[in-house]
Amino acid sequence: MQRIGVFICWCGSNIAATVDVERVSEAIKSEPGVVFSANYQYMCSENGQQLLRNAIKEYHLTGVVVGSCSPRMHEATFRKAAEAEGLNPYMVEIANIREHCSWIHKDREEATEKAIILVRTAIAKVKLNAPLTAGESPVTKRALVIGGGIAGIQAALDIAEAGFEVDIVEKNPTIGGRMAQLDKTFPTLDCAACILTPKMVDCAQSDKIDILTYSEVEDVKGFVGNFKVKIRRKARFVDETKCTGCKICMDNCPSKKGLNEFNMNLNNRPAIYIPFAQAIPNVAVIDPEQCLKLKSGKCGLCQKKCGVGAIDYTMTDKIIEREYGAIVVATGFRPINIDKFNEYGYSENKDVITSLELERLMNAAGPTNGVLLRPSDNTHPKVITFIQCVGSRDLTDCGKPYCSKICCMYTAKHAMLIREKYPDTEVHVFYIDVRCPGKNYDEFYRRACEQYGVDYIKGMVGKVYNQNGKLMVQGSNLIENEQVTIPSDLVVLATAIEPEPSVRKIATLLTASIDTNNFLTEAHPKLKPVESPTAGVYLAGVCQGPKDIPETVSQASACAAKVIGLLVKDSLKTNPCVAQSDESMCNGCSQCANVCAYGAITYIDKEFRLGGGKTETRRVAYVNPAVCQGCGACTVTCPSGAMDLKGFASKQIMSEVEEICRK
Amino acid sequence: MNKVEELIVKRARELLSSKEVDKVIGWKKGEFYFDPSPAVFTSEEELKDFVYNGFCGANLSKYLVQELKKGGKIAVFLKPCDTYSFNELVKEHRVDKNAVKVIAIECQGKLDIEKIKEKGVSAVTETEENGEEVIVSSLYGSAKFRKEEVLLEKCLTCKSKKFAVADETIVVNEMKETANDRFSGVEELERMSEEERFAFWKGELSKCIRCNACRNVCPACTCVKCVFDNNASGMATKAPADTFEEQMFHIIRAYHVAGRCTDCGECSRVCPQHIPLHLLNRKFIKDINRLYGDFQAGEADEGKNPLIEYTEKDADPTAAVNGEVRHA
Amino acid sequence: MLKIKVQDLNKLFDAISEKEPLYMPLEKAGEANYGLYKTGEKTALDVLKTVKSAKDLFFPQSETIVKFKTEGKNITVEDIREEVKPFVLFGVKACDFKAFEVLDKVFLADPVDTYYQAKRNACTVVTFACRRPEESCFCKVFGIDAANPVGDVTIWKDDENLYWRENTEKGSKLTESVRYLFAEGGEKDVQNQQEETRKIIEKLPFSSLDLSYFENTEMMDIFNRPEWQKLSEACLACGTCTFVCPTCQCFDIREFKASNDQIIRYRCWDSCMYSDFTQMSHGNNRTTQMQRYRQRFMHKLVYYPENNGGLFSCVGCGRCVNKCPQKLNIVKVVKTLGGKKDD
Amino acid sequence: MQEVTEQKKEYVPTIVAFCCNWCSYAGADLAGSSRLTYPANVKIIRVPCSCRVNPMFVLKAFQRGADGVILCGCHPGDCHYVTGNYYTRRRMSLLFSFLNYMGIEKERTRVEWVSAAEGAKFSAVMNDFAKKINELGENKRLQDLRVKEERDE
Repeated sequence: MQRIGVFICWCGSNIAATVDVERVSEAIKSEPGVVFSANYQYMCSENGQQLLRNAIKEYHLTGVVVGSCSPRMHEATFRKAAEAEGLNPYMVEIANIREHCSWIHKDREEATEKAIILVRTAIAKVKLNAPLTAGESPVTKRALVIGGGIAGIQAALDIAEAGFEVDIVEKNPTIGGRMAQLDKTFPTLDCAACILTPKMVDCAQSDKIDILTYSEVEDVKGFVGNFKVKIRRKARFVDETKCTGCKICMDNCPSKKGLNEFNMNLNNRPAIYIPFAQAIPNVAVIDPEQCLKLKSGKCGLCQKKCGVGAIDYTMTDKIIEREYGAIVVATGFRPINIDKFNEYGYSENKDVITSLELERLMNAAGPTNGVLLRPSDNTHPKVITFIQCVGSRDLTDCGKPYCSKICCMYTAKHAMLIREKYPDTEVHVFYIDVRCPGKNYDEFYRRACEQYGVDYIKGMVGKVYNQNGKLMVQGSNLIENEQVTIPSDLVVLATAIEPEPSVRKIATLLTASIDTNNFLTEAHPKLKPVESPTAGVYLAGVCQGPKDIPETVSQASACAAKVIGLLVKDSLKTNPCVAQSDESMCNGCSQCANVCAYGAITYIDKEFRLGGGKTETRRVAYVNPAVCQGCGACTVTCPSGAMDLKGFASKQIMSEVEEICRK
Repeated sequence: MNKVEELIVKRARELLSSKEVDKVIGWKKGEFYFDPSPAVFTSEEELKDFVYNGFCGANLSKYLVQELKKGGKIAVFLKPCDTYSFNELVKEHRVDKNAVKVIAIECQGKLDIEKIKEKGVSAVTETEENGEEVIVSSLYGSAKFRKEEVLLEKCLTCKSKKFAVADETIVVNEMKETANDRFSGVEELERMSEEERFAFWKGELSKCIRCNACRNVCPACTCVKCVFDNNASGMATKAPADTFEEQMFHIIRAYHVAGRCTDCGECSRVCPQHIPLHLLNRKFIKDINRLYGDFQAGEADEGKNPLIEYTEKDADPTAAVNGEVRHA
Repeated sequence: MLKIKVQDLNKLFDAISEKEPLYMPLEKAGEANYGLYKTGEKTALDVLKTVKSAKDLFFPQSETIVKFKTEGKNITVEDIREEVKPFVLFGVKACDFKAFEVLDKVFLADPVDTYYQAKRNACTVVTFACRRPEESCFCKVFGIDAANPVGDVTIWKDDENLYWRENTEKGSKLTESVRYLFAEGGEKDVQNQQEETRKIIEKLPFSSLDLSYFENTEMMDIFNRPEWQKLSEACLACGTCTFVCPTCQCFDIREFKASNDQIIRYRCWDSCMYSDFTQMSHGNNRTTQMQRYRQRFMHKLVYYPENNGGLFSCVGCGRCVNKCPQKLNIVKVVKTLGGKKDD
Repeated sequence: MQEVTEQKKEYVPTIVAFCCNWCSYAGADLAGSSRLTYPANVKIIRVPCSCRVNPMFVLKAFQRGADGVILCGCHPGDCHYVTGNYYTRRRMSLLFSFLNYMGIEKERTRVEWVSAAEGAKFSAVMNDFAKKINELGENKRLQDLRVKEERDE
């Protein structure tokens, strides 16, 4: 006979104000199987947990139901408390009478009735609970970092620092990411390259870090502690181990009309190239779409000129397979496509540029060697107008509903730098709001306004059009309540950022969830901001949400801490709520394996006794409990009901249904 | 003896005498002309009772499951529609195709003795098929029917005369595909109002005696233990104690074979109360075709059925139920 | 003897059903089965064989026997038996009527099954003589005269009239209540019909079925006959034969949780063809379909007669002959085993 | 007329909502913490994924007297278990279409995708569903009369 204890939490007044907790615990007392029923102000408090523990001891409880807040909040708390008293933690069920009851219903009578039903439902379930024990699985002591931007670099360095091996997989020919493209960084105005490139070099020099550039994750199998990852090493056509980065090939390449992606396509590069001077690895790569030899078989100049024989036109993509215990996703971002924003005339006017393009135009290593010249005629712009929130906080189909977070600050930075370098330049900024929370951020913005005389205009821009060679920026000034038109030489759009699109594929491979804006979802928005819901997968940088460099670096280091915490363990406890096949009923039809997203189900031939001394060998399903994630897809596919899910067994759910429908 | 039967028996004899197979699954003559039963033949002597006539409607594929367990190589005679069931059984690892020789045989549609009896002809002694006509001889003389009048439901709306699998074939006369639309019955119901449909099914299902013939004859129902027999399933029922149980049994039965049902029509053939069970299975088939593209279970002996498959662009349930969407 | 024009039959049914519930063959969704007659209902008196037999009326497919109610932690047993009001069962064929005798020996033997008994006692049975038996019929083999069944009232029907003969006190009471609808006469017509029917019966292919093997052979010899294996190999293990059979009387007792504090214990037909039929806590003593198949026919032809003075528990209605999905049936068993008697 | 409305008021339909742990259950939690109300006759059963919901659970609910059954899962493409809700989508499309074919009112069954961030949507969906079920009233076509009898006693 089951001995169930029921504990109703007041949650201060959160529950007790709407639900008559006394009545609930009184009503529950007469339920068959219930031997103890009480209510308490805060069940999650030390005293509340002690109440629970005492009752387990005193009443020899075999099952516990706590009527409280969502199980997503405190299920683990109460399970732990029960475990401490020797009760199997999976004999504890939560009735959610706060989020699903007291907080949404106003009528006390109605809410109390519902609370009673919800608690009874949990009792019905717990009666069918079985004690579950977690299994163990070993941990591969190596981490994978996907993305070689500042987030990936920082995470890799921190993990390596702790003594674990780590691989960085970067799809571009060099690590460095977006930060490498930046000129200066806010709010200190130090040069991005100066602070980034030493970290890149550290990566290259670390004996724990293996940098796999020009590579992409192709397939991920396995689970926390035991990932098996296939990585595609794209054909570079240059032997990484031989190339010295001397650039002779680049000088000799006849096909020089390639768009220079690193410079935001503002100038050209040869078909064989090194993206930028400080690239890591400092190794050339051939663009197969552009290379004459690869396209037509005629040329081969670079091979002839290469002193070390690094060029190999026959190179093909290679797939390598490695094992990891943890994965950090740091796939970064890109500016959104703004072709659709006709009002700003980006595609018609060369002198309407994005902020990232401006970064390149101001960078000493950029297309103009750091001299600010406008693209149309290479002259100094005298009037520059910045437009904020282009595509951010935009509810139309063209833009993004979220705030890109970094634009206010980088625009202030741009404005300040221009005013500093070219004091004769007039700088206007159209903004909706200026958002500068952060250490020294608001001060930075105020300096732009007050010290550097940047003209901030609160209002939106309706139109940018070309009139006699001038870009007319027509907008509203909400403070003066007037329409203004500013004839400008250069217009800079603070373009929204979005997750690098390749993240979708990676999310699918990792079974990590993604939100409607393609940002990866963290396991908990507040309490687990760097974990993905998939165990062993962590998130760093903009792939999880818009953020600036300091935040990205913090998150990357947090990821590293999590990864290190995981990799120091020799084995992991596995989730015991996994599928299990009742072999006596299994037909071996293979339908379950077909729907398993984790490849957790295999088949074995098993001998069964039929009675009368006869036996029969049947093919039956076997679920690997370390691989199974417990979704239950297989349980519904199984026609005979042989497949069931521990912790969410069919009988338990049906029992819940029965109880809920009890009127 | 008809020509096809002659060839079949001859082939069975060869296979058994040459020991190429250990047993042959076919049909054995009954008390009358019209009641042959499925049977396993292990000797040439037994073959004297072998029969293949217009009343051999039974789908023999499912017998392979039990017979293969006993060991040995088996030759089985399968009509076109039965070959699809065979493939599904192979796909679900219920049958090892290497242990089976599939001899695909001609079928011009099988006859329904009850329909013939309803026409007032009893004591049938022989039937002869002549194109679109069937001549039924009985102790009381002979009668001529249009084939359509006396065919089994499943043959009236035969899905295909193609063999989905065949190690050998025995076909003497050309098999013509039927022009009848097998989904017209479903469509007719779909056109009704919810109330009318409910009344229709209530009338039909209230006849159910839960004899389980539909389930037990179904080649897709090969569970070691059916949920309805499993007291631990929470769904076990033995007799329709309530109209809900009739509904539930038939909903779950049809759902469990959805995507796997080849539309062999055996369920409707064997129902002692003549419940049009094929209309349940065909609704699933029709919806699957509409929502996920044409799919014929059993066309191949590998691949995924539509319920263990998906595309990112599948219709949402509300739109699917409202009939607003169609597979592109 | 009384008679009534066939066109006035609905008046008769209305008259009976006005006084007492009337159960008779009705056509629903194309099939004839016994059901409660209501005015305007489509009757199916002329159908030779209803799909289910008439046993449903005394031994329904599913029947609540007791209820349990829990209150808090207490449980009470609720006896739901009520007095069964008199009712009329109309149109029962000779074979089905004979089947009542088979069932009575099971259900009315000590300890009496009160659920069955109550319904049996409350019922006035109107039997209906067969006019055109068909090839699957073999009631003659069991000594049944299809042309002259008994019951409380016997009726015959031809194209013009329905003829009515009361046999018992219950029958007289029923006759009295509807007497005004009838005219006298018809003896001759009935006699002619009976003669003709009997002639047809003589000619039926199964009428000469020989059961002597089962009467004269040692039980274990029959049990051990190797033919059982072949006989049963096409059996699907469905329950069609048992559920259409007028004499099969096995049931299972199950429980249904109607609400959290209410449990219904009911019985429902069970079939010895089902794999869980003899499931016990230690396991199952019949593990193959051959064993289950053998059980059914051993019971009909050997065990039951052994316990009941030689009365076979088959009445030759031929429903299983018609309804078995794979055309297995008792006739094939009798012929296969009885045809080759062991020396 | 008065009588009819009064009768309707008396009958409180039972609505069972199966919510996946990762999105919809969390969405319901968010609705709660945002104090977005919906009728109390909507009661939630937590399942790890919408793909855990067996058609038998849906039928069980109707048997026990549910008047409406709704399944909520992550948006297609966002399933915590990658593909779970894709299977749900097919299964329930076919099942619900089939139930409707059997004459069960199509409004009694529904699938909605509610993310963890969509507390407002959860509340809106439940309000709407409860309203529709209220309009339909008691489910008379797919229920076990034995259960009903005991309940009505």
